[in-house]
Amino acid sequence: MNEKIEVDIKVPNQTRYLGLIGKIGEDIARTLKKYKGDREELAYHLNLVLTEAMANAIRHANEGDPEKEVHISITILDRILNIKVYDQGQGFDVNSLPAPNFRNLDEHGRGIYIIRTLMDRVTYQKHTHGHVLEMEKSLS
Amino acid sequence: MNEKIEVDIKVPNQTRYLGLIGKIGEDIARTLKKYKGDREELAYHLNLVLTEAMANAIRHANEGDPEKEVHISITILDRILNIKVYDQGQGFDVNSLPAPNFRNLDEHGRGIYIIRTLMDRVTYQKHTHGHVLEMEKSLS
Amino acid sequence: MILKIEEKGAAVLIEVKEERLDAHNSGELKTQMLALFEEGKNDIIVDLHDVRFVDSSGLGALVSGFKNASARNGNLKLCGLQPQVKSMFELTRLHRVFEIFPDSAEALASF
Amino acid sequence: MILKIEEKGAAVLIEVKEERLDAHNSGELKTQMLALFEEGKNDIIVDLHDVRFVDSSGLGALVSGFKNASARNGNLKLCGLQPQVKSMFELTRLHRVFEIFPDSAEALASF
Ligand SMILES: Nc1ncnc2c1ncn2[C@@H]1O[C@H](COP(=O)(O)OP(=O)(O)O)[C@@H](O)[C@H]1O
Ligand SMILES: Nc1ncnc2c1ncn2[C@@H]1O[C@H](COP(=O)(O)OP(=O)(O)O)[C@@H](O)[C@H]1O
Repeated sequence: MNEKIEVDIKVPNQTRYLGLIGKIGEDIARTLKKYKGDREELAYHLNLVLTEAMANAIRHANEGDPEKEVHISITILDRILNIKVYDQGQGFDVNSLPAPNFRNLDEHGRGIYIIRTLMDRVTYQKHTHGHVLEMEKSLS
Repeated sequence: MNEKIEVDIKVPNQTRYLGLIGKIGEDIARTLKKYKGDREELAYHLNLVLTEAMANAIRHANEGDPEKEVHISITILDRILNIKVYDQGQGFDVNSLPAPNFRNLDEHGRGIYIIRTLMDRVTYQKHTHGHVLEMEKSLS
Repeated sequence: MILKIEEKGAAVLIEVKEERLDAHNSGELKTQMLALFEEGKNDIIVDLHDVRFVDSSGLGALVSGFKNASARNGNLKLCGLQPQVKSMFELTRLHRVFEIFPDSAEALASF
Repeated sequence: MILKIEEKGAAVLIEVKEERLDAHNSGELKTQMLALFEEGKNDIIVDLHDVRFVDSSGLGALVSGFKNASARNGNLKLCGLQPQVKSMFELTRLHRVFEIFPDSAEALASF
Protein backbone atom coordinates (compact mmCIF):
# COMPACT_ATOMS: atom_id res chain seq x y z
CA MET A 1 0.00 0.00 0.00
CA ASN A 2 1.10 3.46 -0.85
CA GLU A 3 2.23 6.03 1.69
CA LYS A 4 0.68 9.41 0.96
CA ILE A 5 1.52 12.32 3.22
CA GLU A 6 0.60 15.95 2.56
CA VAL A 7 1.66 18.82 4.79
CA ASP A 8 0.78 22.38 3.89
CA ILE A 9 2.13 25.24 5.99
CA LYS A 10 1.61 29.00 5.99
CA VAL A 11 3.66 31.18 8.31
CA PRO A 12 4.53 34.88 8.51
CA ASN A 13 7.46 36.01 6.36
CA GLN A 14 9.89 35.91 9.27
CA THR A 15 13.06 33.92 9.91
CA ARG A 16 11.84 32.92 13.39
CA TYR A 17 9.66 30.29 11.68
CA LEU A 18 12.58 28.64 9.85
CA GLY A 19 13.11 26.29 12.78
CA LEU A 20 9.45 25.19 12.78
CA ILE A 21 9.48 24.37 9.08
CA GLY A 22 12.81 22.56 9.39
CA LYS A 23 11.57 20.49 12.37
CA ILE A 24 8.42 19.48 10.52
CA GLY A 25 10.66 18.26 7.69
CA GLU A 26 12.69 16.24 10.19
CA ASP A 27 9.56 14.77 11.77
CA ILE A 28 8.33 13.63 8.36
CA ALA A 29 11.69 12.02 7.49
CA ARG A 30 11.68 10.12 10.79
CA THR A 31 8.13 8.81 10.17
CA LEU A 32 8.52 7.54 6.60
CA LYS A 33 7.71 3.90 6.08
CA LYS A 34 10.31 1.62 4.58
CA TYR A 35 13.03 4.20 3.94
CA LYS A 36 16.21 2.26 3.32
CA GLY A 37 18.78 5.04 3.57
CA ASP A 38 20.11 6.85 6.64
CA ARG A 39 17.02 8.36 8.22
CA GLU A 40 18.86 10.96 10.31
CA GLU A 41 20.75 12.10 7.23
CA LEU A 42 17.49 12.47 5.31
CA ALA A 43 16.06 14.41 8.27
CA TYR A 44 18.98 16.87 8.17
CA HIS A 45 18.73 17.24 4.40
CA LEU A 46 14.98 17.94 4.51
CA ASN A 47 15.48 20.43 7.31
CA LEU A 48 18.24 22.06 5.25
CA VAL A 49 16.52 22.39 1.87
CA LEU A 50 13.37 23.71 3.57
CA THR A 51 15.43 26.23 5.54
CA GLU A 52 17.40 27.37 2.47
CA ALA A 53 14.34 27.74 0.22
CA MET A 54 12.29 29.51 2.88
CA ALA A 55 15.15 31.86 3.83
CA ASN A 56 15.44 32.84 0.14
CA ALA A 57 11.69 33.47 -0.10
CA ILE A 58 11.81 35.65 3.02
CA ARG A 59 14.87 37.72 2.13
CA HIS A 60 15.12 37.83 -1.64
CA ALA A 61 11.49 37.54 -2.78
CA ASN A 62 9.40 38.97 0.04
CA GLU A 63 12.22 41.37 0.97
CA GLY A 64 11.87 40.83 4.68
CA ASP A 65 8.36 42.33 4.79
CA PRO A 66 6.99 40.75 8.00
CA GLU A 67 3.39 41.24 6.83
CA LYS A 68 3.89 38.89 3.89
CA GLU A 69 3.46 35.16 4.13
CA VAL A 70 5.44 32.10 3.10
CA HIS A 71 3.55 29.04 1.91
CA ILE A 72 5.22 25.64 1.89
CA SER A 73 3.85 22.32 0.77
CA ILE A 74 5.51 18.98 1.42
CA THR A 75 4.08 15.91 -0.29
CA ILE A 76 5.10 12.28 -0.33
CA LEU A 77 3.49 10.10 -2.96
CA ASP A 78 4.77 6.97 -4.70
CA ARG A 79 8.10 7.29 -2.84
CA ILE A 80 8.62 10.74 -4.36
CA LEU A 81 9.21 13.65 -1.99
CA ASN A 82 7.98 16.93 -3.45
CA ILE A 83 8.51 20.31 -1.78
CA LYS A 84 7.06 23.60 -3.01
CA VAL A 85 7.99 26.97 -1.54
CA TYR A 86 5.78 29.83 -2.71
CA ASP A 87 7.04 33.40 -2.54
CA GLN A 88 5.40 36.74 -3.37
CA GLY A 89 8.35 38.22 -5.25
CA GLN A 90 9.53 39.23 -8.72
CA GLY A 91 11.41 36.02 -9.37
CA PHE A 92 14.92 35.23 -10.63
CA ASP A 93 16.47 32.89 -13.16
CA VAL A 94 17.48 29.83 -11.18
CA ASN A 95 19.34 28.42 -14.20
CA SER A 96 21.61 31.42 -14.74
CA LEU A 97 23.12 31.44 -11.24
CA PRO A 98 26.89 31.11 -11.44
CA ALA A 99 28.26 27.75 -10.33
CA PRO A 100 29.82 28.30 -6.91
CA ASN A 101 33.54 28.95 -6.96
CA PHE A 102 34.87 26.95 -4.04
CA ARG A 103 38.14 28.85 -3.88
CA ASN A 104 36.26 32.12 -3.63
CA LEU A 105 35.39 32.81 0.00
CA ASP A 106 31.99 34.37 -0.61
CA GLU A 107 29.72 34.86 2.34
CA HIS A 108 26.63 34.17 0.24
CA GLY A 109 25.52 32.06 -2.69
CA ARG A 110 25.55 28.53 -1.27
CA GLY A 111 21.78 28.05 -0.80
CA ILE A 112 20.65 27.01 -4.27
CA TYR A 113 23.85 24.98 -4.72
CA ILE A 114 22.99 23.00 -1.58
CA ILE A 115 19.41 22.48 -2.76
CA ARG A 116 20.57 21.27 -6.17
CA THR A 117 23.11 18.92 -4.63
CA LEU A 118 20.59 17.29 -2.27
CA MET A 119 17.49 17.13 -4.48
CA ASP A 120 16.99 15.31 -7.79
CA ARG A 121 15.03 18.02 -9.62
CA VAL A 122 14.70 21.76 -8.96
CA THR A 123 12.53 24.24 -10.86
CA TYR A 124 11.47 27.84 -10.22
CA GLN A 125 8.34 29.10 -11.93
CA LYS A 126 5.80 31.87 -12.04
CA HIS A 127 2.69 31.40 -9.92
CA THR A 128 -0.28 33.57 -8.90
CA HIS A 129 1.06 36.53 -6.88
CA GLY A 130 4.64 35.34 -7.11
CA HIS A 131 6.80 32.32 -7.81
CA VAL A 132 7.26 28.78 -6.62
CA LEU A 133 10.49 26.84 -6.09
CA GLU A 134 9.75 23.16 -6.57
CA MET A 135 12.15 20.42 -5.51
CA GLU A 136 11.79 16.68 -5.92
CA LYS A 137 13.68 13.69 -4.61
CA SER A 138 13.14 9.98 -5.02
CA LEU A 139 13.08 8.17 -1.69
CA SER A 140 13.75 4.64 -2.84
CA MET B 1 1.58 42.41 14.49
CA ASN B 2 -0.50 39.30 14.41
CA GLU B 3 0.90 35.80 14.36
CA LYS B 4 -0.92 33.67 11.82
CA ILE B 5 0.12 30.06 11.39
CA GLU B 6 -1.75 27.46 9.34
CA VAL B 7 -0.72 23.82 9.13
CA ASP B 8 -2.79 21.35 7.17
CA ILE B 9 -1.91 17.66 7.25
CA LYS B 10 -3.22 14.60 5.47
CA VAL B 11 -1.90 11.17 6.42
CA PRO B 12 -3.06 7.58 5.93
CA ASN B 13 -5.59 6.29 8.46
CA GLN B 14 -2.95 4.49 10.52
CA THR B 15 -1.79 4.88 14.10
CA ARG B 16 1.87 4.97 13.00
CA TYR B 17 1.30 8.62 12.03
CA LEU B 18 0.07 9.66 15.49
CA GLY B 19 3.62 10.51 16.52
CA LEU B 20 4.16 12.77 13.50
CA ILE B 21 0.98 14.74 14.14
CA GLY B 22 1.79 15.03 17.84
CA LYS B 23 5.33 16.23 17.15
CA ILE B 24 4.11 18.87 14.70
CA GLY B 25 1.80 20.10 17.47
CA GLU B 26 4.77 20.28 19.85
CA ASP B 27 6.90 22.11 17.29
CA ILE B 28 4.16 24.72 16.85
CA ALA B 29 3.79 25.24 20.61
CA ARG B 30 7.55 25.74 20.97
CA THR B 31 7.58 28.35 18.15
CA LEU B 32 4.69 30.56 19.29
CA LYS B 33 5.51 34.19 19.84
CA LYS B 34 4.78 35.77 23.20
CA TYR B 35 3.17 32.79 24.91
CA LYS B 36 3.13 33.55 28.60
CA GLY B 37 2.28 30.13 30.00
CA ASP B 38 4.47 27.04 30.35
CA ARG B 39 5.54 26.28 26.79
CA GLU B 40 6.50 22.64 27.43
CA GLU B 41 3.14 22.04 29.08
CA LEU B 42 1.35 23.55 26.07
CA ALA B 43 3.49 21.34 23.80
CA TYR B 44 2.41 18.21 25.69
CA HIS B 45 -1.23 19.28 25.66
CA LEU B 46 -1.23 19.98 21.91
CA ASN B 47 0.48 16.64 21.27
CA LEU B 48 -2.14 14.98 23.46
CA VAL B 49 -5.34 16.47 22.04
CA LEU B 50 -4.08 15.85 18.49
CA THR B 51 -3.22 12.24 19.37
CA GLU B 52 -6.59 11.61 21.09
CA ALA B 53 -8.69 13.15 18.32
CA MET B 54 -6.75 11.44 15.55
CA ALA B 55 -6.82 8.05 17.30
CA ASN B 56 -10.62 8.37 17.57
CA ALA B 57 -10.91 9.23 13.88
CA ILE B 58 -8.77 6.22 12.96
CA ARG B 59 -10.46 3.64 15.17
CA HIS B 60 -14.06 4.77 15.70
CA ALA B 61 -14.86 6.70 12.52
CA ASN B 62 -12.63 5.23 9.82
CA GLU B 63 -12.76 1.84 11.54
CA GLY B 64 -9.08 1.13 11.07
CA ASP B 65 -9.36 1.04 7.25
CA PRO B 66 -5.74 1.78 6.23
CA GLU B 67 -6.86 3.04 2.80
CA LYS B 68 -8.80 5.91 4.36
CA GLU B 69 -7.22 9.23 5.22
CA VAL B 70 -7.18 11.54 8.22
CA HIS B 71 -7.13 15.27 7.62
CA ILE B 72 -6.01 17.63 10.36
CA SER B 73 -5.82 21.39 10.32
CA ILE B 74 -4.09 23.48 12.98
CA THR B 75 -4.55 27.25 12.85
CA ILE B 76 -3.34 30.04 15.07
CA LEU B 77 -4.94 33.43 14.54
CA ASP B 78 -5.53 36.29 16.98
CA ARG B 79 -4.03 34.21 19.82
CA ILE B 80 -6.69 31.53 19.26
CA LEU B 81 -5.55 27.99 18.58
CA ASN B 82 -8.02 26.07 16.44
CA ILE B 83 -7.68 22.37 15.60
CA LYS B 84 -9.94 20.45 13.23
CA VAL B 85 -9.78 16.69 12.80
CA TYR B 86 -11.80 15.39 9.85
CA ASP B 87 -12.97 11.78 9.78
CA GLN B 88 -14.85 9.76 7.15
CA GLY B 89 -17.25 8.09 9.58
CA GLN B 90 -20.93 7.98 10.64
CA GLY B 91 -20.45 10.34 13.56
CA PHE B 92 -21.54 10.22 17.22
CA ASP B 93 -23.12 12.56 19.70
CA VAL B 94 -20.22 14.18 21.53
CA ASN B 95 -22.62 15.78 24.04
CA SER B 96 -24.29 12.57 25.16
CA LEU B 97 -21.09 10.81 26.24
CA PRO B 98 -21.33 9.82 29.91
CA ALA B 99 -19.17 11.88 32.27
CA PRO B 100 -16.22 9.67 33.21
CA ASN B 101 -16.64 7.80 36.47
CA PHE B 102 -13.26 8.06 38.13
CA ARG B 103 -13.94 5.20 40.49
CA ASN B 104 -14.76 2.94 37.59
CA LEU B 105 -11.58 1.38 36.24
CA ASP B 106 -12.56 1.44 32.58
CA GLU B 107 -9.88 0.78 30.03
CA HIS B 108 -11.48 3.21 27.56
CA GLY B 109 -13.42 6.44 27.53
CA ARG B 110 -10.83 9.02 28.65
CA GLY B 111 -10.07 10.61 25.24
CA ILE B 112 -12.90 13.11 24.85
CA TYR B 113 -12.73 13.90 28.59
CA ILE B 114 -9.05 14.83 28.18
CA ILE B 115 -9.81 16.98 25.12
CA ARG B 116 -12.64 18.79 26.93
CA THR B 117 -10.45 19.40 29.97
CA LEU B 118 -7.57 20.90 27.98
CA MET B 119 -9.45 22.89 25.33
CA ASP B 120 -11.89 25.79 25.78
CA ARG B 121 -14.47 24.78 23.18
CA VAL B 122 -15.17 21.40 21.53
CA THR B 123 -17.74 20.67 18.81
CA TYR B 124 -18.35 17.71 16.52
CA GLN B 125 -20.28 18.30 13.31
CA LYS B 126 -21.26 16.83 9.98
CA HIS B 127 -18.97 17.62 7.04
CA THR B 128 -18.67 16.43 3.43
CA HIS B 129 -17.88 12.69 3.48
CA GLY B 130 -17.83 12.53 7.27
CA HIS B 131 -17.50 14.62 10.40
CA VAL B 132 -15.15 17.13 11.94
CA LEU B 133 -14.10 17.49 15.58
CA GLU B 134 -13.22 21.11 16.21
CA MET B 135 -11.35 22.28 19.29
CA GLU B 136 -10.39 25.79 20.29
CA LYS B 137 -8.18 27.27 22.97
CA SER B 138 -7.24 30.83 23.80
CA LEU B 139 -3.48 31.26 24.07
CA SER B 140 -3.34 34.49 26.02
CA MET C 1 7.65 -1.65 20.39
CA ILE C 2 10.73 -2.17 22.50
CA LEU C 3 10.08 -3.68 25.93
CA LYS C 4 12.76 -5.05 28.23
CA ILE C 5 11.24 -7.76 30.40
CA GLU C 6 13.20 -9.20 33.31
CA GLU C 7 12.49 -11.44 36.31
CA LYS C 8 13.54 -9.59 39.44
CA GLY C 9 12.69 -12.16 42.13
CA ALA C 10 9.63 -10.65 43.82
CA ALA C 11 8.24 -9.23 40.55
CA VAL C 12 8.70 -8.98 36.81
CA LEU C 13 10.10 -5.66 35.61
CA ILE C 14 8.87 -4.31 32.27
CA GLU C 15 10.88 -1.36 30.99
CA VAL C 16 9.10 0.53 28.22
CA LYS C 17 11.92 1.61 25.90
CA GLU C 18 9.82 4.00 23.83
CA GLU C 19 9.38 7.76 23.75
CA ARG C 20 5.62 7.41 23.27
CA LEU C 21 3.13 4.97 24.82
CA ASP C 22 0.05 5.61 22.71
CA ALA C 23 -2.75 4.13 20.58
CA HIS C 24 -0.07 2.91 18.16
CA ASN C 25 1.86 0.65 20.53
CA SER C 26 -0.09 0.22 23.79
CA GLY C 27 -1.83 -2.91 22.46
CA GLU C 28 1.54 -4.65 22.42
CA LEU C 29 2.20 -3.79 26.05
CA LYS C 30 -1.21 -5.24 26.93
CA THR C 31 -0.44 -8.45 25.03
CA GLN C 32 2.92 -8.83 26.78
CA MET C 33 1.32 -8.39 30.19
CA LEU C 34 -1.36 -10.96 29.35
CA ALA C 35 1.39 -13.42 28.40
CA LEU C 36 2.99 -12.90 31.84
CA PHE C 37 -0.34 -13.45 33.61
CA GLU C 38 -0.82 -16.69 31.66
CA GLU C 39 2.53 -17.86 33.04
CA GLY C 40 1.29 -17.08 36.56
CA LYS C 41 3.43 -13.97 36.90
CA ASN C 42 1.03 -11.58 38.60
CA ASP C 43 3.40 -9.12 40.25
CA ILE C 44 4.58 -6.60 37.72
CA ILE C 45 6.48 -3.31 37.73
CA VAL C 46 6.19 -1.11 34.67
CA ASP C 47 9.13 1.30 34.40
CA LEU C 48 8.18 4.35 32.31
CA HIS C 49 11.56 6.02 32.67
CA ASP C 50 12.11 6.48 28.89
CA VAL C 51 8.51 7.47 28.15
CA ARG C 52 8.01 11.14 27.43
CA PHE C 53 4.40 10.93 26.26
CA VAL C 54 1.38 8.80 27.27
CA ASP C 55 -2.12 9.10 25.80
CA SER C 56 -5.45 7.64 27.01
CA SER C 57 -4.74 4.34 25.22
CA GLY C 58 -1.43 4.02 27.05
CA LEU C 59 -3.21 4.67 30.35
CA GLY C 60 -5.86 2.13 29.29
CA ALA C 61 -3.23 -0.58 28.76
CA LEU C 62 -1.84 0.06 32.25
CA VAL C 63 -5.36 0.00 33.76
CA SER C 64 -5.97 -3.31 31.98
CA GLY C 65 -2.77 -4.74 33.45
CA PHE C 66 -3.66 -3.41 36.89
CA LYS C 67 -7.11 -5.02 36.83
CA ASN C 68 -5.77 -8.36 35.60
CA ALA C 69 -3.00 -8.41 38.22
CA SER C 70 -5.46 -7.54 41.02
CA ALA C 71 -7.96 -10.19 39.86
CA ARG C 72 -5.15 -12.74 40.24
CA ASN C 73 -4.17 -11.46 43.70
CA GLY C 74 -1.10 -9.85 42.21
CA ASN C 75 -0.18 -6.21 41.79
CA LEU C 76 0.94 -3.87 39.04
CA LYS C 77 3.06 -0.94 40.19
CA LEU C 78 4.62 1.92 38.24
CA CYS C 79 7.93 3.74 38.45
CA GLY C 80 10.10 6.26 36.64
CA LEU C 81 7.33 8.68 35.63
CA GLN C 82 8.58 11.89 34.01
CA PRO C 83 6.77 14.99 35.36
CA GLN C 84 4.52 15.43 32.30
CA VAL C 85 3.62 11.73 32.32
CA LYS C 86 2.81 12.03 36.03
CA SER C 87 0.44 14.90 35.17
CA MET C 88 -1.49 12.58 32.87
CA PHE C 89 -2.23 10.29 35.81
CA GLU C 90 -3.39 13.28 37.86
CA LEU C 91 -5.59 14.62 35.05
CA THR C 92 -7.40 11.27 34.88
CA ARG C 93 -7.25 10.65 38.67
CA LEU C 94 -5.32 7.43 38.05
CA HIS C 95 -2.59 8.50 40.49
CA ARG C 96 -5.00 7.35 43.19
CA VAL C 97 -5.24 3.90 41.64
CA PHE C 98 -1.63 2.97 40.96
CA GLU C 99 1.20 2.70 43.44
CA ILE C 100 3.86 4.92 41.90
CA PHE C 101 7.57 4.79 42.85
CA PRO C 102 10.55 6.96 41.85
CA ASP C 103 12.57 4.02 40.49
CA SER C 104 12.44 0.26 39.99
CA ALA C 105 14.58 -0.50 43.08
CA GLU C 106 12.02 1.16 45.36
CA ALA C 107 9.12 -0.45 43.51
CA LEU C 108 10.77 -3.87 43.87
CA ALA C 109 11.44 -3.36 47.58
CA SER C 110 7.71 -2.75 48.12
CA PHE C 111 6.68 -6.25 47.03
CA MET D 1 20.85 34.09 20.42
CA ILE D 2 22.89 32.69 23.29
CA LEU D 3 26.65 33.05 22.90
CA LYS D 4 29.18 32.48 25.67
CA ILE D 5 32.24 34.64 24.99
CA GLU D 6 35.39 34.17 27.07
CA GLU D 7 39.02 35.35 26.89
CA LYS D 8 41.22 32.28 26.96
CA GLY D 9 44.68 33.89 26.81
CA ALA D 10 45.86 33.10 23.27
CA ALA D 11 42.37 33.46 21.78
CA VAL D 12 38.76 34.37 22.47
CA LEU D 13 36.39 31.40 22.74
CA ILE D 14 32.83 31.84 21.41
CA GLU D 15 30.51 29.01 22.38
CA VAL D 16 27.32 28.96 20.32
CA LYS D 17 24.66 27.82 22.78
CA GLU D 18 21.97 27.21 20.19
CA GLU D 19 20.57 24.13 18.48
CA ARG D 20 20.42 25.94 15.13
CA LEU D 21 22.83 28.40 13.51
CA ASP D 22 20.75 29.67 10.60
CA ALA D 23 19.42 32.69 8.70
CA HIS D 24 17.49 33.64 11.83
CA ASN D 25 20.41 34.09 14.22
CA SER D 26 23.69 34.03 12.25
CA GLY D 27 23.63 37.82 11.82
CA GLU D 28 24.08 38.14 15.58
CA LEU D 29 27.13 35.89 15.57
CA LYS D 30 28.61 38.08 12.81
CA THR D 31 27.94 41.24 14.82
CA GLN D 32 29.58 39.77 17.93
CA MET D 33 32.67 38.77 15.97
CA LEU D 34 32.90 42.25 14.43
CA ALA D 35 32.78 43.74 17.93
CA LEU D 36 35.74 41.53 18.94
CA PHE D 37 37.73 42.58 15.86
CA GLU D 38 37.09 46.24 16.71
CA GLU D 39 38.66 45.57 20.13
CA GLY D 40 41.71 44.14 18.37
CA LYS D 41 40.84 40.55 19.27
CA ASN D 42 41.68 38.75 16.04
CA ASP D 43 42.24 35.19 17.27
CA ILE D 44 38.92 33.46 17.71
CA ILE D 45 37.69 29.93 18.34
CA VAL D 46 34.05 29.18 17.58
CA ASP D 47 32.84 26.13 19.52
CA LEU D 48 29.84 24.55 17.76
CA HIS D 49 29.44 21.77 20.31
CA ASP D 50 25.72 22.49 21.01
CA VAL D 51 24.82 23.17 17.37
CA ARG D 52 22.86 20.39 15.70
CA PHE D 53 22.00 22.28 12.51
CA VAL D 54 23.83 24.85 10.33
CA ASP D 55 22.51 26.35 7.07
CA SER D 56 24.29 28.37 4.38
CA SER D 57 23.77 31.61 6.33
CA GLY D 58 25.44 30.08 9.38
CA LEU D 59 28.36 29.00 7.20
CA GLY D 60 28.40 32.51 5.70
CA ALA D 61 28.74 34.11 9.13
CA LEU D 62 31.71 31.85 9.90
CA VAL D 63 33.29 32.64 6.51
CA SER D 64 32.85 36.35 7.24
CA GLY D 65 34.59 35.95 10.61
CA PHE D 66 37.37 33.92 8.99
CA LYS D 67 38.02 36.57 6.34
CA ASN D 68 38.00 39.40 8.87
CA ALA D 69 40.36 37.57 11.21
CA SER D 70 42.78 36.72 8.37
CA ALA D 71 42.71 40.30 7.05
CA ARG D 72 43.86 41.38 10.53
CA ASN D 73 46.59 38.74 10.67
CA GLY D 74 44.52 36.75 13.13
CA ASN D 75 42.79 33.42 12.77
CA LEU D 76 39.34 31.93 13.25
CA LYS D 77 39.29 28.24 14.10
CA LEU D 78 36.39 25.87 14.74
CA CYS D 79 35.80 23.04 17.19
CA GLY D 80 33.12 20.70 18.51
CA LEU D 81 31.43 19.95 15.18
CA GLN D 82 28.73 17.27 15.38
CA PRO D 83 28.96 14.76 12.49
CA GLN D 84 26.05 16.24 10.51
CA VAL D 85 27.42 19.76 10.95
CA LYS D 86 30.81 18.48 9.76
CA SER D 87 29.08 17.15 6.63
CA MET D 88 27.84 20.66 5.83
CA PHE D 89 31.44 21.88 5.68
CA GLU D 90 32.34 19.00 3.38
CA LEU D 91 29.33 19.58 1.12
CA THR D 92 30.44 23.19 0.61
CA ARG D 93 34.19 22.37 0.60
CA LEU D 94 34.67 24.70 3.60
CA HIS D 95 36.45 21.94 5.54
CA ARG D 96 39.48 22.88 3.45
CA VAL D 97 39.26 26.49 4.56
CA PHE D 98 38.81 26.25 8.32
CA GLU D 99 41.11 24.60 10.82
CA ILE D 100 38.76 22.27 12.68
CA PHE D 101 39.54 20.73 16.10
CA PRO D 102 37.74 18.14 18.21
CA ASP D 103 37.42 20.44 21.24
CA SER D 104 38.29 23.93 22.47
CA ALA D 105 41.36 22.77 24.44
CA GLU D 106 42.99 21.44 21.27
CA ALA D 107 41.96 24.51 19.30
CA LEU D 108 43.45 26.77 21.98
CA ALA D 109 46.71 24.80 22.10
CA SER D 110 47.14 25.43 18.35
CA PHE D 111 47.41 29.21 18.69
N1 LIG E 1 12.95 33.22 -4.05
C1 LIG E 1 13.84 34.05 -4.65
N2 LIG E 1 13.43 35.20 -5.21
C2 LIG E 1 14.30 36.03 -5.81
N3 LIG E 1 15.62 35.79 -5.91
C3 LIG E 1 16.11 34.67 -5.36
C4 LIG E 1 15.26 33.73 -4.71
N4 LIG E 1 16.02 32.70 -4.29
C5 LIG E 1 17.29 32.98 -4.66
N5 LIG E 1 17.34 34.16 -5.32
C6 LIG E 1 18.56 34.79 -5.91
O1 LIG E 1 19.55 33.79 -6.09
C7 LIG E 1 20.75 34.14 -5.41
C8 LIG E 1 21.44 32.90 -4.89
O2 LIG E 1 20.68 32.32 -3.84
P1 LIG E 1 21.39 31.35 -2.83
O3 LIG E 1 22.19 30.37 -3.59
O4 LIG E 1 20.35 30.79 -1.92
O5 LIG E 1 22.41 32.25 -2.01
P2 LIG E 1 22.16 33.50 -1.05
O6 LIG E 1 20.74 33.46 -0.63
O7 LIG E 1 23.12 33.25 0.09
O8 LIG E 1 22.52 34.70 -1.85
C9 LIG E 1 20.31 35.12 -4.34
O9 LIG E 1 21.34 35.99 -3.96
C10 LIG E 1 19.17 35.85 -5.01
O10 LIG E 1 19.64 36.87 -5.85
N1 LIG F 1 -14.56 10.38 15.48
C1 LIG F 1 -15.45 9.55 16.08
N2 LIG F 1 -16.37 8.89 15.34
C2 LIG F 1 -17.24 8.07 15.90
N3 LIG F 1 -17.31 7.83 17.24
C3 LIG F 1 -16.44 8.46 18.05
C4 LIG F 1 -15.46 9.35 17.52
N4 LIG F 1 -14.73 9.84 18.56
C5 LIG F 1 -15.22 9.27 19.67
N5 LIG F 1 -16.26 8.45 19.39
C6 LIG F 1 -17.11 7.68 20.35
O1 LIG F 1 -16.96 8.26 21.63
C7 LIG F 1 -16.50 7.29 22.57
C8 LIG F 1 -15.60 7.94 23.61
O2 LIG F 1 -14.39 8.33 23.00
P1 LIG F 1 -13.11 8.59 23.93
O3 LIG F 1 -13.51 9.42 25.08
O4 LIG F 1 -12.03 9.11 23.06
O5 LIG F 1 -12.70 7.16 24.50
P2 LIG F 1 -12.25 5.83 23.75
O6 LIG F 1 -11.79 6.21 22.38
O7 LIG F 1 -11.16 5.31 24.62
O8 LIG F 1 -13.45 4.93 23.74
C9 LIG F 1 -15.82 6.23 21.74
O9 LIG F 1 -15.82 4.98 22.37
C10 LIG F 1 -16.66 6.23 20.47
O10 LIG F 1 -17.82 5.45 20.64
